Amino acid sequence: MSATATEAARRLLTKGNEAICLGAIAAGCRHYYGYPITPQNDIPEYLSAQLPAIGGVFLQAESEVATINFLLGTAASGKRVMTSSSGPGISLMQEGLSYMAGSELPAVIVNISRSGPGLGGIAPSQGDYFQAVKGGGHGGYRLIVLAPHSVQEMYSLTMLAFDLADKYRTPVFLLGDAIIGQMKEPFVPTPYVSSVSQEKPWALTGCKGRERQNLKSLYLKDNAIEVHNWNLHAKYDRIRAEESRSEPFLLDGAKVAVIAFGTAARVCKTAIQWARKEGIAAGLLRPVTLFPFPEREVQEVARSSEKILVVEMNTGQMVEDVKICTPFHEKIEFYGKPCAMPTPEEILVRIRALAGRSA
Amino acid sequence: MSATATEAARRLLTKGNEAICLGAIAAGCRHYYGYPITPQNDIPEYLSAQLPAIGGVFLQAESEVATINFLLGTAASGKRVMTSSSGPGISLMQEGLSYMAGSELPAVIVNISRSGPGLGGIAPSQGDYFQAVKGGGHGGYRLIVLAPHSVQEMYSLTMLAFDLADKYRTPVFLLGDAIIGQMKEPFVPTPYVSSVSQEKPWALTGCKGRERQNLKSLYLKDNAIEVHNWNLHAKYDRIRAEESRSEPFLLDGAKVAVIAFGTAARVCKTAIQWARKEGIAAGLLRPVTLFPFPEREVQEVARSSEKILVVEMNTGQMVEDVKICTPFHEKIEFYGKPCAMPTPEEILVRIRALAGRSA
Amino acid sequence: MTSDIIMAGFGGQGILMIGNLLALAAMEEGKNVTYFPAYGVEMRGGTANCTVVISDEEIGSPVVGHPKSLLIMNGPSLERFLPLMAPGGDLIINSSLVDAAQVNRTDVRLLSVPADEIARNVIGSRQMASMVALGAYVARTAVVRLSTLNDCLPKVISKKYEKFIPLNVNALKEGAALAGIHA
Amino acid sequence: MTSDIIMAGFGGQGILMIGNLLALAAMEEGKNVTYFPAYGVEMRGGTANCTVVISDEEIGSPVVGHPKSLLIMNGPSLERFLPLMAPGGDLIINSSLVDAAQVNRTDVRLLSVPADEIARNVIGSRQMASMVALGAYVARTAVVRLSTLNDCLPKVISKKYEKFIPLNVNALKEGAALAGIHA
Amino acid sequence: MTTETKTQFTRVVFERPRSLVDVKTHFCPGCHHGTIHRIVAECIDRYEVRENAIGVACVGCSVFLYDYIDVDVVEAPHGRAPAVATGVKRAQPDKFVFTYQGDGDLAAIGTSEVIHAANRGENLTVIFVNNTTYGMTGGQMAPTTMLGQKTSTSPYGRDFRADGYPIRMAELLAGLEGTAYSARVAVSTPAQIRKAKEAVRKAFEMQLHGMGFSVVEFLSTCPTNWGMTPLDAQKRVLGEMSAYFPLGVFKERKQADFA
Amino acid sequence: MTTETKTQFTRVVFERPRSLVDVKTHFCPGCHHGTIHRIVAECIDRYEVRENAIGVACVGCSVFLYDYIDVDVVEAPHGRAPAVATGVKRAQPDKFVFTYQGDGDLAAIGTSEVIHAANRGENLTVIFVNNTTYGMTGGQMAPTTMLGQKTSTSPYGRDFRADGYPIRMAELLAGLEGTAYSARVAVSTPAQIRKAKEAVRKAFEMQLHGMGFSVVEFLSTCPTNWGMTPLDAQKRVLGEMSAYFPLGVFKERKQADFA
Amino acid sequence: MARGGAVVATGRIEIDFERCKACGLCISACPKSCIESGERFNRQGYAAAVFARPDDCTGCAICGETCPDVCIRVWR
Amino acid sequence: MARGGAVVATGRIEIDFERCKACGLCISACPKSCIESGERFNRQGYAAAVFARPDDCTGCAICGETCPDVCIRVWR
Ligand SMILES: Cc1ncc(C[n+]2csc(CCOP(=O)(O)OP(=O)(O)O)c2C)c(N)n1
Ligand SMILES: Cc1ncc(C[n+]2csc(CCOP(=O)(O)OP(=O)(O)O)c2C)c(N)n1
Ligand code: SF4
Ligand code: SF4
Ligand code: SF4
Ligand code: SF4
Ligand code: SF4
Ligand code: SF4
Ligand SMILES: [Mg+2]
Ligand SMILES: [Mg+2]
Repeated sequence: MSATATEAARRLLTKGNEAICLGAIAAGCRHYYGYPITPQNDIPEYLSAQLPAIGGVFLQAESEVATINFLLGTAASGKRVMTSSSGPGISLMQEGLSYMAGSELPAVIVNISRSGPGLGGIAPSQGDYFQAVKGGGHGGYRLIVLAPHSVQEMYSLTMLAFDLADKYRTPVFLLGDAIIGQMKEPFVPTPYVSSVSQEKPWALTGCKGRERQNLKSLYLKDNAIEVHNWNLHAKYDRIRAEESRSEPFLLDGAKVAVIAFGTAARVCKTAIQWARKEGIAAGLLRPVTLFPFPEREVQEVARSSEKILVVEMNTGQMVEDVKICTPFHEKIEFYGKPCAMPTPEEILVRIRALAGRSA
Repeated sequence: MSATATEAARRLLTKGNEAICLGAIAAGCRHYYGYPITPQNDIPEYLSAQLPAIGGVFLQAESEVATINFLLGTAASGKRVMTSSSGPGISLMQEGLSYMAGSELPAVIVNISRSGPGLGGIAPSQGDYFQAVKGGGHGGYRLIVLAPHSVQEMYSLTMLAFDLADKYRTPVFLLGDAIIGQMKEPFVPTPYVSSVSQEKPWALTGCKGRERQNLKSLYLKDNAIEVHNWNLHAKYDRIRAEESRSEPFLLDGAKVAVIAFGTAARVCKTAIQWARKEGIAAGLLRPVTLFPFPEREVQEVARSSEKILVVEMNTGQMVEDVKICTPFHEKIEFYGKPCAMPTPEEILVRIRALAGRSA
Repeated sequence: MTSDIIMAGFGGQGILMIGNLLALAAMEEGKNVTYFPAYGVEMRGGTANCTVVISDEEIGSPVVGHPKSLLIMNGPSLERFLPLMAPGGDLIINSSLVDAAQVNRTDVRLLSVPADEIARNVIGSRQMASMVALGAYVARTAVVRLSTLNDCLPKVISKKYEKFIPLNVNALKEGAALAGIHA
Repeated sequence: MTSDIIMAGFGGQGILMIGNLLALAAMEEGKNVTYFPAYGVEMRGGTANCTVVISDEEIGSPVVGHPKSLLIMNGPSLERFLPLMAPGGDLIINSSLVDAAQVNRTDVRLLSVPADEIARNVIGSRQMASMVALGAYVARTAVVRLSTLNDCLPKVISKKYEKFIPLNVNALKEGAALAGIHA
Repeated sequence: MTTETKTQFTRVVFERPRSLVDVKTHFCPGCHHGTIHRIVAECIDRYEVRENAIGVACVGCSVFLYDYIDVDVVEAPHGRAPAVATGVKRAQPDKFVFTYQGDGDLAAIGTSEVIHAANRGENLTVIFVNNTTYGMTGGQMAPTTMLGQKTSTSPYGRDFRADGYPIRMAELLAGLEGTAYSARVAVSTPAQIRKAKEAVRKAFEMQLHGMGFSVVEFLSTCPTNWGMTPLDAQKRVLGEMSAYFPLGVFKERKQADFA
Repeated sequence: MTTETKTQFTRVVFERPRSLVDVKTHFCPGCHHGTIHRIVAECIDRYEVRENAIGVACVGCSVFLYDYIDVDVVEAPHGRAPAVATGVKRAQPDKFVFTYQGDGDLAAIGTSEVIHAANRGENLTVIFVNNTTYGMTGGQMAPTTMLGQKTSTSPYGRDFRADGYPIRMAELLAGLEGTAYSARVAVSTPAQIRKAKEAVRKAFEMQLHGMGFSVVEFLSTCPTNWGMTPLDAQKRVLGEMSAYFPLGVFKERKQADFA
Repeated sequence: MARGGAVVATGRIEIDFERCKACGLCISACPKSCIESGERFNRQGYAAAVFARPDDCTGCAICGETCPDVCIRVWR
Repeated sequence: MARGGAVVATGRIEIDFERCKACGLCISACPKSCIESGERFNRQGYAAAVFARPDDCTGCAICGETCPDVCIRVWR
């Protein structure tokens, strides 16, 4: 949609990584900790300049292990806090994330993902889907995972991430990639409106006027840990029921339904527009929340369409969640492009094939 | 099966954790690094006494982060090497594991898992299934995951783990739990027979008489990292095709098929024996390899049986892989007992219900 | 036939040692057996317990929710495990430290053994109390032969303490005697 | 209508700056636009490049495999990007550093701009070379209005260097002139 | 006569401090963790920071800090207490923040976190309990284990050729600019207990005056894993341990750098 | 005349060492990484360990060690080179093992690994390049960044109140028992380059004689991220950097403990 | 009816029977040897220490300071 | 035909034109100021340094030792 004049006036040409910073500040986040890693350095660099100016705290940690534990301490203090990193750094945070999930501490963790495994490369990738969505740490916890696909969403989903973190007392992942992090495009800095209470009676602020309290993940007595696990599970079910989000794009009457998230979804939109021009009934379902996965929407799309094309910038991860949602496995095709951005042309070729057109 | 007299003579009453040590030594592993954590301390304690005596190296690291990188260095040297840990320690190894997967370095990592998330507790658990099977680190690699369910298998699967690690140049996980690690039962120390070559021309031993070589996971030029990811993917497909293992137990004509691994499967066997005595056609499929997941066997069971009961000592993880294998989602029921061992009674109740018997 | 037992007491009373011995004996007699000790922080605060399951069939769970038998060497352990015990089971208590009056169940077969006294006064070493209790349990249930236990002693007692084997044999015998059967 | 361009040269030639300026102008004219800079180690070794996509529709990929246009400020960049260029596109080269003879394709519309010379001799600052080239590109393709570029200059030039804005305006004008059109 | 004495002496001269919760601890008989907990509680009372304090528990035998010390407590992953404490202090600079860590926790897995907290001069206090072993997990070798000491993972005794040397953390941390106070104490004699209290008081005062990072290393016992009676364990502290780990104050900042 | 001179002088008195691969590096103009690579290569040649050596590359601007030094090289995760090197050395005690690490790599994320490798007295050599910033990632603040230094994450200059103090690793490591040799050098003048070579030779000899852990800290330049000309960058090393990070030998073991 | 002991005693202690872990540290710490290891086992299974010679107690509180389990209260 | 310069020169260097990154360190290091920054750009885009005054070269190799990119070879 080409922008209206009035909107145009308010648009800013902004880098995805910077939009995250603006969203965090708008949402009241005043504490950021991090450790440098490409391709997300714009975030600490921007916040190291901005936060002190507004009475916030920017602190560079000695490592990502320290970073996630700084977050744990600040979250336990009842303050909104964020970090950002990429591949290797996120892996180093897994123990801390598991502790935060177990201690039910809210925080926002941004992964501007790059190529792996290992040092891999700085090329964009969606190879960290499993790690983010299935929980890379021990103990089978789940994190809410949001997948922005535009600079606008880098801003708005960051604000949402803080609300969901507080609402469910859980760490929330923002899963972007090098493309969406590094690119600039116009976006509108909409005001932050929140329905979520930021009251945190559980926060540790000293026991003046009340009994002492603690925040922990250790449950040794009897079957306390079993109970705790079921409580967490119930919370995850609540999240599944209430927080799943997705964007349908030209889905009405689509015979070929593409399912893709984040940057990959951008490219798919172009390919689908081209396909429609060729008279192919193609559409896109874009999961905005990866956990909770938009199960109902995927089920419906799987039922109503003839073919499903799952497109990911990896060798096949979200496609498993699609199969978990629906028994129509035979409809599902996968197109993967690990560590690189697929072109609309490549995707159009697959769409044509699934639509029974010769390429 | 009650043991024969001759076999009885050779049986040893041994702790699961110690059987792992015996398997490793039998397989020629002479390097062990680790950091203490309950419930696997018997392993470093046993090996710190035994390895030096046979010219091996036992070294306690300052952390699990250091541990996994000691492994990386020794694996790069072409030597068989092992570590063991649990929950939090395994989480700290995720970055290193991702590097080893990316650098294609063989090693054996034992997770005698405990309860999570976070510090959780030392009660037995299967809550680390996702972490082990989907890859807790970044970059979407896969590790071979073996799940022993007896002291005998703690021994034999450890030997297999070293062979698979070398055969596919990949880290291999042995996923046990506190029960199987701490219990003693009779086992027979069968001799180590291997078909796998231990020739490692890729090992770094100094470049005397050849060009220098390196071991790395960084691929920056052009689309080298994309190619590398597809190569890894092809390897994982080979592993899927050639290495999936499972144990069928009373499956013939089973109307109710239970799917469970490790310790949970032991209990299920008892429950199934009781069910059979009650005339219920129940059986068990026990995945021995969690990755590769025994897809064909699960598909067949899902097809041939009327009901599937997935039993796990968590709130539901492997059940997702079952759904990925088969479209018969409506047949699938889940019974979870996080951080505790289900009793045969509990499972029998579910089997009866699925068999249409009133409890 | 499957039998199981939970043994519990203070650390230092030799609970894990007698559990191990029982499991070994069962193995020697060609049975399937599992031995599961309490581990980790559970050991802190000076209590110890273990579970032994003996069967002719493949053994599923090495842990039992409702043990058929209990061997209880101290007061706290009685409180913790008695409520779990299956009806009709055998309950052996060390009456030197456990007040039989506290056994508030009538659906179990109680055997009171003044293990500490016997150990101190008859065997000559308080360390032998748990062996006395094991002797009584085995004699009462015949789950393994007393002679097999004797044969297995060298496997659980380190060379260093070899000289105490006769004491252990004695302790088992005295315990068995108390169960009204003579090995 | 969608247009895209890859701009490339040495670091320090102001490649990212002119890309940014073009993107801003496009936004000001109400178009959809994406700007994607090379980042990370790619920047090491002193080369820089960026991609700008301008369209009336929602823009999918901010990265293009086969650019419709190229703005090339140095030799190595020509070698790297020319082969990728889409047939029929506009190729602007800085002929001061790039040998036009090396343009081995006949299916593109070449515009040679002696950007360094003009910058040095006409504008009076070698820094202005990339502005000259941008002026030429915009005049050639009319993707945005030259006046919009001028209006946007203050947004990309920090207060500190405000005084150089006239120089930039000049550079854009001279570049445009070379494209045979007068702003 | 009991009644007699009861009435005779009525002034309490020693009892449990207010901030020490009145419950049975899980510590083994004779374990100095109990004594050190008490000393910390006494200092919390003395400076009346109980309602203003946030403690950070480590993973080790002292993991139950929140059950024993009557203040708000957050649990840190093994070794990360100084990082968690940094997160707390940066969010609440006006609160009194301390960690309580074992030697495996601080000198092994937590090396980096404590060194950088000290180097940053984080204004918090670290109570460091060195018992030359991993107590909670069953007495494995620690970086602080003495040469020749047999542990469950150094069955032949620690050999510097294979395992290196016992690390002296109080001295190492004293060498960092950001450290305001670093001392090593013990609690094996009444006199040592008095000195230990002084050290903890100094450390608390450093934080209360915004001087920066303060740490007190306690030489402690682990009778259970040392395989010693509590009394012999104390003798070991007074003997070989103090010989290698000298007691004393290694750094004491007189005034804040920015004063 | 060219021909004349050509024939006139025929004895090569300076050229690329054998172990330095003859390729263009990715280093920025004037970056001392190039000089330090050359010095390491020269010492490898001098002790003829090329065919017997295993290098451990870190993550930083020197990540491509395997492209530049003609020996077997294994890549370590960021900061973990000393741990990886430990794994190599324990598996192949007869090989010559060295790491090459930046200051972000060694003094920040890798603090624990280098300290414990040193404390264990691992018989390996660490080449440590301190350019007071994270070069590869674009010049962020490092633990070694000077007070007041402006970096991309300390835009107002490093302030010890918030970020603490530049950490002196050579001195810190010298304080550990297991360290056989620790020195700090620079390569901003011909004289310094000579001294630097001596230090690396000493470090290599320590390993060759089984004396334990050896480390040489180089004060290096990052003209790109310092926003300076290569010449000014060298001046900074000679000036404020050397003032805070004194050059010299901080520890030199004369004979192996177990000799 | 004052006894010899009662006269010299200048202090008094009380040992929490159930809390005591019989570590024995107070016993060896007391300069007046007022404390002895007991016979009776508490519910934790320890033979708690006993205040055996109250008449010699000076109320110096060394025992209290020494007890890791803070089982001892001291009066003067 | 010996020139004044040729006589005093006791050494000679060669600068690898394509490798040079024009950092200028050799230029300021040379005690005889034999090296100058050049005009021509190499394929990396740098105006490589040039051996401008060979006649003054002593072959001291300071330039070679100084060059981070090891572009200089020195003869005597
Ligand atoms: C990441 C991780 N690794 C290992 C452990 C297991 N663990 C629990 S406590 C502990 C060490 C305890 O020793 P110390 O810190 O000296 O405390 P102490 O018990 O001796 O007081 C270890 C290794 C863990 N909980 N987390
Ligand atoms: C776990 C992890 N965190 C962060 C990074 C990103 N990273 C790459 S190099 C580097 C630091 C480089 O600085 P330094 O070690 O000083 O080397 P230099 O480039 O300055 O020579 C960082 C933070 C990474 N690769 N891995
Ligand atoms: S194990 Fe050691 S440190 Fe832990 S409580 Fe017991 S004695 Fe104290
Ligand atoms: S960024 Fe700095 S350290 Fe890295 S190569 Fe360039 S100058 Fe050297
Ligand atoms: S107060 Fe002093 S004299 Fe009295 S019992 Fe205690 S230590 Fe002994
Ligand atoms: S010191 Fe305390 S615990 Fe120990 S014996 Fe005395 S009273 Fe009992
Ligand atoms: S060798 Fe010496 S004199 Fe000759 S150019 Fe090099 S530095 Fe100058
Ligand atoms: S030092 Fe080397 S790179 Fe630098 S200008 Fe001289 S020759 Fe060129
Ligand atoms: Mg300890
Ligand atoms: Mg650096």
